[in-house]
Amino acid sequence: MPEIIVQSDPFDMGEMLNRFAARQANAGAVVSFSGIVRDVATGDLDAMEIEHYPGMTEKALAKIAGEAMTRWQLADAFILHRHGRMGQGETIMMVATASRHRADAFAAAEFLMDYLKSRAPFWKKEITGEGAAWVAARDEDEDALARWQQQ
Amino acid sequence: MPEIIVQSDPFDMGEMLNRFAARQANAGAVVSFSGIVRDVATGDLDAMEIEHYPGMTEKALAKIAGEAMTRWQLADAFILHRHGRMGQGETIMMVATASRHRADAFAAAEFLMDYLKSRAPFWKKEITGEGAAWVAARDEDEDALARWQQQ
Amino acid sequence: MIELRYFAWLRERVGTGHEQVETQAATVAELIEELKARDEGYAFAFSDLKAIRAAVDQDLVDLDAPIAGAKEVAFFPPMTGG
Amino acid sequence: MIELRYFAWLRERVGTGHEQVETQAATVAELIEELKARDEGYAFAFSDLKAIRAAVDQDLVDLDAPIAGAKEVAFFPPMTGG
Repeated sequence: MPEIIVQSDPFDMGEMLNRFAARQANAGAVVSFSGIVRDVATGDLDAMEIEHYPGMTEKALAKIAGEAMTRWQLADAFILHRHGRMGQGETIMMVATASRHRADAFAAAEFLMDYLKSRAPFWKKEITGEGAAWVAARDEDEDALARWQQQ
Repeated sequence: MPEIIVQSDPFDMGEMLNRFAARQANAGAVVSFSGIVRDVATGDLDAMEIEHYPGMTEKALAKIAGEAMTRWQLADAFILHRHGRMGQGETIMMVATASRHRADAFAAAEFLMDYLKSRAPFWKKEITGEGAAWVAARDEDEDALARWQQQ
Repeated sequence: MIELRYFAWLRERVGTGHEQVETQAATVAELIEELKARDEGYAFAFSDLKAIRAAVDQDLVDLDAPIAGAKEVAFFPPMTGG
Repeated sequence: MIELRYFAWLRERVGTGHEQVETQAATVAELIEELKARDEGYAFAFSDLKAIRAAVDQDLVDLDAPIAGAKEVAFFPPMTGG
């Protein structure tokens, strides 16, 4: 069963990777993705705030992870996503996949990210010197999703 | 400049991931791949031994990492590969990539792995209850490489 | 009675995160029309339907989805996770 | 004099990891022919050329690559890193 964690507290990506890898008895390939708060183009990001939909969030992430487990030969999958306020350089979220086959581990991790980006109920707001602004969804994130639907 | 490490000592993949991520000032996407010694089909793996070509190894890894840096918009790349004897569950190697764009981080990490598998001078030997046997190169690893050459 | 929930800028424009409503609407789209008819705030919040996503009982749905028997309908802008 | 290096099962079959040779060979493939002519051990080690990879001065090359001026030529089976 994939592990899903939704929390506001900071977390240590290295510790999470080690924890995930340690429980893979026989999957030689482990892939991780971590998303980190980066500055805005104007260079004055104070913080990022992430709103989510408690209840639906966990449900949506479990569904996405379950779908990855059936599409690829995965031994395990892991999703951790934060909500609330976080500063530059803090880790926003992380996914990890484990498989006997590196191609499956890579594809599944990328699939999880593409779905997370535009199908899990999170909304990012950037707080800068200018004020607060909701991050707009990007067409290229929808395009990234489309390729998984064609298969 | 990508960091390349070739060593026989064990390493902590989580610590390496944290160290790599910490030096990314402005790349929001970090991807890692870790390879772990897994059991053989017959279930009696005692150890894996990796021979390499000192001198050429570092050179080949630096070349592969440099190529990834020019092909994709990468902020940084990291390769660590062990040689010598290691037991089941030990981490053999790791690559990490950082980018502003998750698609670039994923593609570059997969490219590094595909090149590492069949173009870096490492040779694996499995030590089992039956004796020692060199791991055969797999056609699918050559196929995985071919897709990068078409681009 | 159906529980309505609003998130992100839709919540800010509507002015509340949740409310309970009685509705005759058969679909999400009909419910949106009822809400828009209420006042200018709702009309503005829902003015661009391409920017509206909806969930019925915490499952993402198209706007033409039925809401019969639903306990909770949520409205929000396109998601920006990850 | 060129330094020859052997790795993995090629090293085991040849019976040494490195040696120095004088050669008239112009290419890697010609050098292999010279080595095969030495004795049965070398002939066996290099019997399947599809399974032989070579590096000249630590750069991977095709078997028809020239070796003029090379300090070091290495032979090994297909690599299995990662």
